[in-house]
Formats: sequence, C-alpha cells, structure tokens
Amino acid sequence: MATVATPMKKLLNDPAEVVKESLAGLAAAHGGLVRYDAEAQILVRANPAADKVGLISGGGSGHEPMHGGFVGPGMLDAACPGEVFTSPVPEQMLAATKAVDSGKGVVHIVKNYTGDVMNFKLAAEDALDEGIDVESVLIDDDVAVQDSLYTAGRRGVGATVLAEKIAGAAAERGDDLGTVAGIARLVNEKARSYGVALSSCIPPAAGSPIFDLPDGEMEVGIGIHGEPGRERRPLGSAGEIAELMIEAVVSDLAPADGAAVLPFVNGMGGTPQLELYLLYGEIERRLRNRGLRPERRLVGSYITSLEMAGASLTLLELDDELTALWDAPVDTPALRWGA
Amino acid sequence: MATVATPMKKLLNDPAEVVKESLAGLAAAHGGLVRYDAEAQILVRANPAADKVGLISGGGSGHEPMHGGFVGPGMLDAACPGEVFTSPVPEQMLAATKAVDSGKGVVHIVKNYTGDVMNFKLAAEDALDEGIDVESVLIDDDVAVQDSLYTAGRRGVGATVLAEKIAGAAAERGDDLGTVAGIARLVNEKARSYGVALSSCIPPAAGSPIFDLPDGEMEVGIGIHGEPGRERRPLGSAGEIAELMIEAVVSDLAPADGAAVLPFVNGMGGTPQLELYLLYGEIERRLRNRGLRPERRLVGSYITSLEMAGASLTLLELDDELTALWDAPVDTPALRWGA
Amino acid sequence: MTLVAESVKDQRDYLTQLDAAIGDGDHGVNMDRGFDAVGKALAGQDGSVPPGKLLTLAGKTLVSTVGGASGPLWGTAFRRAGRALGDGEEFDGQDLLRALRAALEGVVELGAAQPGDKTMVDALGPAIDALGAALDAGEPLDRALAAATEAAEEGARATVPLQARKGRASYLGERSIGHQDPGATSAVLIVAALQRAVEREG
Amino acid sequence: MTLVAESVKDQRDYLTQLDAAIGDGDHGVNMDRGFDAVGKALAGQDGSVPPGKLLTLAGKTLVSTVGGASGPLWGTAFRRAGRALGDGEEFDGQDLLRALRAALEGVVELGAAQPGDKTMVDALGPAIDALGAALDAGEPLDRALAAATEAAEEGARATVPLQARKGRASYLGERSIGHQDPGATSAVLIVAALQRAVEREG
Ligand SMILES: Nc1ncnc2c1ncn2[C@@H]1O[C@H](COP(=O)(O)OP(=O)(O)O)[C@@H](O)[C@H]1O
Ligand SMILES: Nc1ncnc2c1ncn2[C@@H]1O[C@H](COP(=O)(O)OP(=O)(O)O)[C@@H](O)[C@H]1O
Ligand SMILES: [Mg+2]
Ligand SMILES: [Mg+2]
Ligand SMILES: [Mg+2]
Ligand SMILES: [Mg+2]
Repeated sequence: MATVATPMKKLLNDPAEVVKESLAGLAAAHGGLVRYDAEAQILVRANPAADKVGLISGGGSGHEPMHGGFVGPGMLDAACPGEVFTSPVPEQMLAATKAVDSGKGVVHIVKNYTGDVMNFKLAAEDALDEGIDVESVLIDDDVAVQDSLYTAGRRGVGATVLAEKIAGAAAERGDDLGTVAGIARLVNEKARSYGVALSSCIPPAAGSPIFDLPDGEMEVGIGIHGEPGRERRPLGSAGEIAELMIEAVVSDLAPADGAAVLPFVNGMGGTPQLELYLLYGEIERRLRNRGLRPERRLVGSYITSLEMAGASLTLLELDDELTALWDAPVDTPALRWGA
Repeated sequence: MATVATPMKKLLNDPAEVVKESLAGLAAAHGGLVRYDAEAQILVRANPAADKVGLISGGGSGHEPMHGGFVGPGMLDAACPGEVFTSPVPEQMLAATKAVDSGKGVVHIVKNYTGDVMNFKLAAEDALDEGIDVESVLIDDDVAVQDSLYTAGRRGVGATVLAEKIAGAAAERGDDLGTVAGIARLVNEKARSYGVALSSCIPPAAGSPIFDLPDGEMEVGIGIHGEPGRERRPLGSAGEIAELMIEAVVSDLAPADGAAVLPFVNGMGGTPQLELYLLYGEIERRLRNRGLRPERRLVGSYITSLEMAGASLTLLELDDELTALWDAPVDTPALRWGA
Repeated sequence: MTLVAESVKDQRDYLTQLDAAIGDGDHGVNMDRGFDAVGKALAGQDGSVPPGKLLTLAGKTLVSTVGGASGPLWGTAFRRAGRALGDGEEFDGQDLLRALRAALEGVVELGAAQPGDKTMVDALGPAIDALGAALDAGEPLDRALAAATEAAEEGARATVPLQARKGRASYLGERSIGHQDPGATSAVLIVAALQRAVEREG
Repeated sequence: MTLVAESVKDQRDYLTQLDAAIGDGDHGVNMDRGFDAVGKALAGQDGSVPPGKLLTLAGKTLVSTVGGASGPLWGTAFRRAGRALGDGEEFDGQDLLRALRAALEGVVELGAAQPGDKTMVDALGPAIDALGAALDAGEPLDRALAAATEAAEEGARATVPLQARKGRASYLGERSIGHQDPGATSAVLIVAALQRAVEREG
C-alpha cells in the first residue's frame, strides 16, 4: 500500500481537501438531516424549515461536531465551515443566510475571533444589501482571556453550543428575529468557560503539533485552536483541575446563591470518555458543595480542537425559560433528544 | 498546583480508582438513565424494566461509551465494567443478572476474549445455581483474526454495539429469551469488522503507550485493547484504508448482491470526527460501487481503545426485521433516537 | 502580483511557523491559498486591464479565499489600493503612495489596530512613511520602494518585543512577547514583491 | 502466600511489560491486585486454619478480584489445589504433588490449553513433572521444589520461541514469537514462592 506524504497519524487523502471531503462524508452519513452544498461550501438542513427565523453559525473546521453536527430541527438551519482553524469567507455566510431566510430574518451566531468577526461583518453587510435582516450575536464566554483594551476580547467557546441549542429552540417555536437574538445573547451573558489542555493537536495542513507539551505539564486557559494557553503548569489531578475550572468560571459569572446551573464538561477531542466522566463527577460534587444546583448537564466532546487532549467547563446559569428551551426537542447529528 | 505522579496526559486522580470514579461521574451525568451500584460494581437502568427478558453485557473498561453508555430503554438493562482492558469478575455479572431478571431469563452478550468468556462462564453457572435462565451470546466479528485451531478465535468488536442495540429492541418489544438470544446471534453472523490503528493508547495503570507507532506507519488488523495488530504497514491514504477495510469484511461476509447493509464506521477514540466522516465518505462510495446499499449507518467513536487514533469498519447485512429493530427507539447516554 | 504569490509560497512554512508560535499556525497556508487564487484570477485577464482594476480583483479574491483575520484585512487593503489607483494605465510614485495609504486606512478601519499592537500595521505603516519620505527627497520610485521594504522589515522585526493587543496572539498576553508577528512578516513580503515588480518594469 | 504477593509486587511491572509485548499490558496489575486482596483475606484468618482451606480462600479471592484470563485460571488452580489438600493440618511432598496436579487439571479444563500453546501451562507442567521425578528419586521436599522452580523457569523461557495459540497473544499470530509468556512467568513466581515458603518452615 502506498504511503501518503501527509500528516502523521491522520486518516485523510490530500490535506488541502480534508474539509470538503469530510463535509461530503457527514452529509452521506446523515442524509436525512443535513445536505452539503459543495458549491457554496455550506451545510443546510435536508428539510429546510419554512417560515421561521433562520439561525446560522460558522467558523473554522477542526472543532467537530461544531457546527455542522448541530444542523437540524431545533438547532441550526445552516453551518459555514472554514478551513481547519480558519474562519470561513463572507460568500459562505451570505449563501447560508440567503438559503435559510424565509423573510423573518436570520441570526448569525459569531464566536469572538478577529477573523470570524470580520468575515461575518462583511457578510452581514452584503446580506443587508440584498434586503435580508441580520442580527449578529457575538459569543465571548472564555474567562481565560481578560476582556480589556489589551486583547481582541474574550473568545467564544463552549457557550456557542448552548446558545445554538437554546436559540434554535426559540426560533423553532416561532419567536421573532429580535427575540431569538436576545435569547442567544442571554445565554452568552449567563455562561462562562475555562479550558485546560494536556496535549496539542495536529492541523492537517501543518502536519505537526502546534506546540508541544511535555508529560506532566498542562496548558491552562486554552482556546479551541490548539493555541497555547495563558500559562503552563504542572499537571494537576482531576480534582485540582475541576477546582481550577470552577473557581475561574464561578468567580466571574457570580451566579445567585443556590442557582440552577447547567455544567457543560467538554472534551477537546483526544480525552477518553473514561476521563471526561471522571472529571464531570469531580465538578458536579464541587458545584453542589458551593450551593449550586446542576439541573441540566452536557458531557462529551462537542467543541473540539482536533485530537487535543484536555477539557473545558462551561457553566450556564439557568432560569425556567432557558431550561424549557434546553429541554425542547433537537434532532441533529450530534445532539438529539425528544426526536 | 501539585503534580500527580500518574500517567502523562490524563485527567484522573488515583489510577487505581479511575474506573470507579468514572462510573460515578457517568451516573451523575445521566442520573435519569443509569444508576451506579458501587458495591456490586455495575451500572443498571435508573428505571428498571419490569417483565421483559434481561439484557446485560460487560467487559474491560477503556472502550467507552461501550458498555455503560448503552444502558437504558431499548438497549442494555445493565453493564459490568472491569478494570481498564480487563474482563470484569463473575460476581459482577451475577449481581447484574440477578438485578435485571424479571423471571423471563437474562441474555449475556459476551465478546470473545478468553478472559471475558471464562468470567461470564463462571457467572452463568452461579446464576443457574440461583435458578435464573441465562443465554450467553458470543460476539466474534473481527475478521483480522483467523478463526482456527491456532487462535483463541475471532475477537468481539463493533458487532457488539449493533447486537446490543438490536437485541435490546427485541427484548423491549417482549420477545422471549431464546428469541432475543437468537437475534443477537443473527447480528453476529451477519456482521464483520476490521480495524486500523494510527497510534497506541495509554492505559492509566501502565502510564505509557502499549506499543509505539512511528509516524507514517499504521497497525492493521487491530483489536480494541491497544494491542498491536496483525501487521504493520506504511500509513495509507483514507481511500486506501477504506478499500482495505471493505475488502476484508466484504470478502468474509459475502453479502448477497445488492444487499442492504449498515456500515458502522467507528473511531478508536483519538481520531477526530473530521477524519472519521471523511473516511465514512470513502467507505459509502466504495460500498455503492460494489453494488451494496447502505440503508442505515452509524459513524462515531462507540467502541474505543482509550485515546487510540484509528478506526474500524463493521458491516452488517440487513434484513427487514433487523432494520426495524435498529430503527426502534433507544434512549441511552450514547445512543438515542425516537425518544 | 505573481511575485507576491511566489514569495508567499516560498515563505509559506515560515509564516505558518510564526503563526504557530503566537497564533494557530495557519497564516502561511491562508496566504498561500489566497495568492494562488489571485494568480489564477489575474491569469484570466488580458494585458489591457489597468493596475488599479487588477488590485481590486486581487482584493476581492483574497476576501473570498483566505478567510481568517488576514483575508478580510489584506483583501480590503488591496481593494482600497486598487480603488485609489483607479483606471489609470500607469502610476507614479505619488499614485502608489496614495494607494498604499488608502490600503492602510482600510486595514485600520476594519481591524482598529494601533501602531504597536503587533500586527501587519506595524510593518505597513513604517513602509509607507519611508516611501513618502524618499519620494519627497526626490528619490526615484525603485529606490524609494527599496527604502520602504527596509522599513517594513525593521517594522516587522520590531514586533518581536511587543505584546500583541489584537488578533489571536493577544490571547497569549505576555507570552506573545519575543515572537515576530506573522501578518507583519507577510506585509514585508508584499512590499518587497512590489519593489521587485517595479524594478523589473525598469 | 505472602511470599507470592511480595514477588508478584516486585515483578509487577516486568509482568506488565511482557503482557504489553504480546497482550494488553495488564497482567502485572491484575496479579498484583489479586494477591493484594489475597493477602488481606488471609490476614483475617487465625493460625489454626489448615493450608488447604487457605488455598481455597485464596482461589476464591483471585477469581473475584483479578478478572481477565488469569483471574479465573489462577483462581481455579488455587481452589482445586486447596480442595486436594483438604483439611489436613500438614502436607507432605506427595500431598503437594497431588494438589499441583489438581491445579493444572483445573487450568486445562477451563482454558483448554495444550502444552506448547504458550501459556502458564508451559511452566506449570514441567514444574510438576520435575517435582514428581525428584520426589520419586527420594529428594527432600525443599530440594524437589528447587528442581520444580528451575523446571518452571526453563518452561517459561521455552515459551519465547513459541507462537501463542491461546489467549490474547494468539491474535498476534507469528508476531507473538520471540516474547516470553506473561502467565508462564507468573507461574514461575508462584512456584518459586512456594519453594521459599517450604524452606522457611525448614
Ligand atoms: N485587528 C487586526 N488588525 C490588523 N491586523 C490584524 C488584526 N488581527 C490580526 N491581524 C493580523 O493577522 C495575522 C494573523 O492572520 P491569520 O493567521 O491568517 O488569521 P487568524 O489569526 O484568524 O488565524 C496576525 O499576525 C496579525 O498581523
Ligand atoms: N486458554 C488459556 N489457558 C491457559 N492460560 C491462558 C489461556 N489464555 C490466557 N492464558 C494465560 O493468561 C495470561 C494473560 O493473563 P492476563 O493478561 O492477566 O489476562 P488478559 O489476557 O485477559 O489480559 C497469558 O500470558 C497466558 O499465560
Ligand atoms: Mg486561523
Ligand atoms: Mg486484559
Ligand atoms: Mg492564524
Ligand atoms: Mg493482559
């Protein structure tokens, strides 16, 4: 069998074609839910919803199942995947916006990265020119980045998944453009995230790890692009890491005493479920010790950095409406219940 | 933060407690579906089903979500997790068997590994002594192992997931002991698997990779315990690997021309969805070129080797009944539809 | 433009390394993908198309193929420069200076980066100033552009000790110090290519 | 029994390495976990309990704590040996020989391994034969057990060139050749510990 002169330890053909070929495979695997428009480079619902506010998102690839795995009834109407870790281009967002607009306008869920923000901005202007109402919602929940004049602002990470689910339910039940966007913004306000990496990851085009992390060390305060975090520390125990994450998000979110919360423990891609659930156990116990009430939860690798080992905690403070929208049926490749 | 003198790149506390702590976390995350009996070391449904044939399985841990992630309505009644890559002990299977028997008998889904077979055998004898009817179903679908006098026989791999889902649906609709066991055996007869590894994995207790695999090489014909495969080869392209897998399973299964099939493309744990879906695309196209009809499909990391990079293909030849049972509602932590 | 494409291709891995150090390791690939597309787009044009139009087309192509932060930024830069040059068959030093100033304005409008934020602005700015100064001093265009290239290089080198305040690198806080900014480095490639192009025309 | 536990603990990583080469790298951990538990279980017994009963208890404990292939196999071996020794306060060479034969039978019944399949049987079998021969030749028990230990070691070493036909290692086919079998190696530890124990009693 011939070798491929491409990245080690990767299942692919031509690194330049990874994203396109993967999207085609996703659509083949979930033909009942998503359709791949190869020309426009977007994923849309197999059965487009008529007469509701459209909800789209997009960003660099390599974070699967986000966003393509969240297209379907109860969540996104379309997703715009860029190259690996690279924001998509305005044409894609424009095509998706036109594809899903039923006259009620379209919400753009935009993670706060310079590239994503600029490309979505250009797309929103074009959409406006075509007479489509667009509401852009910026997600910036990563407390590892000090939100100040000295950075591009907090990154959008785990809250993106929660905002897409919850705003998707609002759109599905018929809320109008402003309301759907408002609910997505509320989720962003009520959610905070913090991540830790135990290894780097290998972008197919680069072929080698972005950084390397000796055994026994971890990067704390990481994002989702395999970039190094704020600081490198000795590897902590799961309990210590749980405490670190909780302290970071709770101190910043400052939830009400005894608040109902949704802890979302997310795997970065290369961390086995065995470890992820172990970490979840540590986190739930500590949240209860702080008087918080985990009433809903999500545990799994939903917003990843390719095969990076590590995890992030996103904590969402719930109210009755957010809880009801979370419970509403969703039927996508990666999230499904009540359907 | 103190370091832990434990495996590199792992989220855990004491390596000896990984399994117990992870099971507690799984139960905390999915309290509505599964309950962890810490004393008996088993996972049982949160709401036990009355008056149906019981279905249990078990095996070494490190393959998550299998088996604990498959406990719930429409699938398993209980799971017996052993230490990482080590078969559970008879006491666990006996406790699970007693817990789920409603008088209609219990089916044991046993993957064909010397340890699993022996421990389940001892447990089945004990259960019989306690007056419980047990039907043991042996799963041995891995075509990489020549089934002969010279080996312990083919390993049970991907077909386990399909057998647990399909037999679970049969038990749920009220089939009797012999019928449920017969359907599980039919799935095993109609399914074949073949796996490829691009990296090894790190058992928590060992703390280092079981073998190491230089970049640009792959192990073909692997099992699910991080053991080396039959042979080491230069890393192939996704297309070449798809062809290798399909040739291995199709030539052995010899499905009818134009048969309806369910391709199950499984990630070994460390392979990103981006690559897994790309591989799925290659596989579906090739199956069609061979005149086979993929009518159902499963793509994801459902039977893993911790963080091993790699994938396996399981091909199940469908008939109308198997298809109907596959489509039946299932509501477990890892597989959910129609619920 | 072909010269830009070539040097970007040469430097692709270097740019990617720089981006891996303080970003996400895709800058080289992004720029290469974009200028590849630009090359193809311009190949479709006959010789009669004025430089301004070519720049505008290049900018549109960059926006629609690069993605990331550098796509909209470089795309806007080239579009604004093209618009500034207009339909003229020829351009002189002052035209070029105006065009580059328009490009920089476009980048700042979109990205709001200040000098010293450790971005492409820190190479483009000094290059433009040097070009202006040299032209005012009566230098011929090719010599003025040589000065601009040098200034761009210095500007890029000068980003090393800076802490990033914009883009991905800013997430690293102080850890961004000690690395040269990828975007500033591609700015050098672009100015240098421009210089070589003008030299060739002789 | 404590001696077995100790030497298993000493050799734990070595056994695990052997298992990593042709198995799944858990044999040392499995055996260690099991004999740890055995140690605890026996600690609970007063001195009056006869050896046969202790072996039976040890066997039950192994079955319920080791798992894997070696758990049922070694557990059965110890149970059968215990049953063979019965309630006698003391045992002599012939008793011990009978007990070990019973143990081997149990292993073969459950695992169906033939000599030469590259399993624990390849160390246990020769050890028992050597013990029998030495006793027939009138050797005292401690010397006979020394011979048994040697035979076990030889048997284990002799598994190196063999291709495994049972257990996980058999999946490797010819790749299992060239590695010593972990289970045969733990058999050596167990026989050697038995020898040392008898020597101590003097
Ligand atoms: N706000 C900004 N203004 C000007 N230039 C910026 C800004 N943000 C980022 N850049 C430039 O973009 C470069 C990174 O580009 P690239 O790696 O292609 O995009 P991304 O950061 O999205 O991966 C940085 O090196 C920097 O020079
Ligand atoms: N059928 C069998 N008969 C006798 N011994 C066996 C058999 N199968 C495996 N073994 C022994 O068990 C050992 C492996 O034990 P262990 O690693 O603890 O279990 P597992 O193989 O389930 O991980 C092998 O080295 C071999 O000596
Ligand atoms: Mg990028
Ligand atoms: Mg094992
Ligand atoms: Mg970048
Ligand atoms: Mg083993």
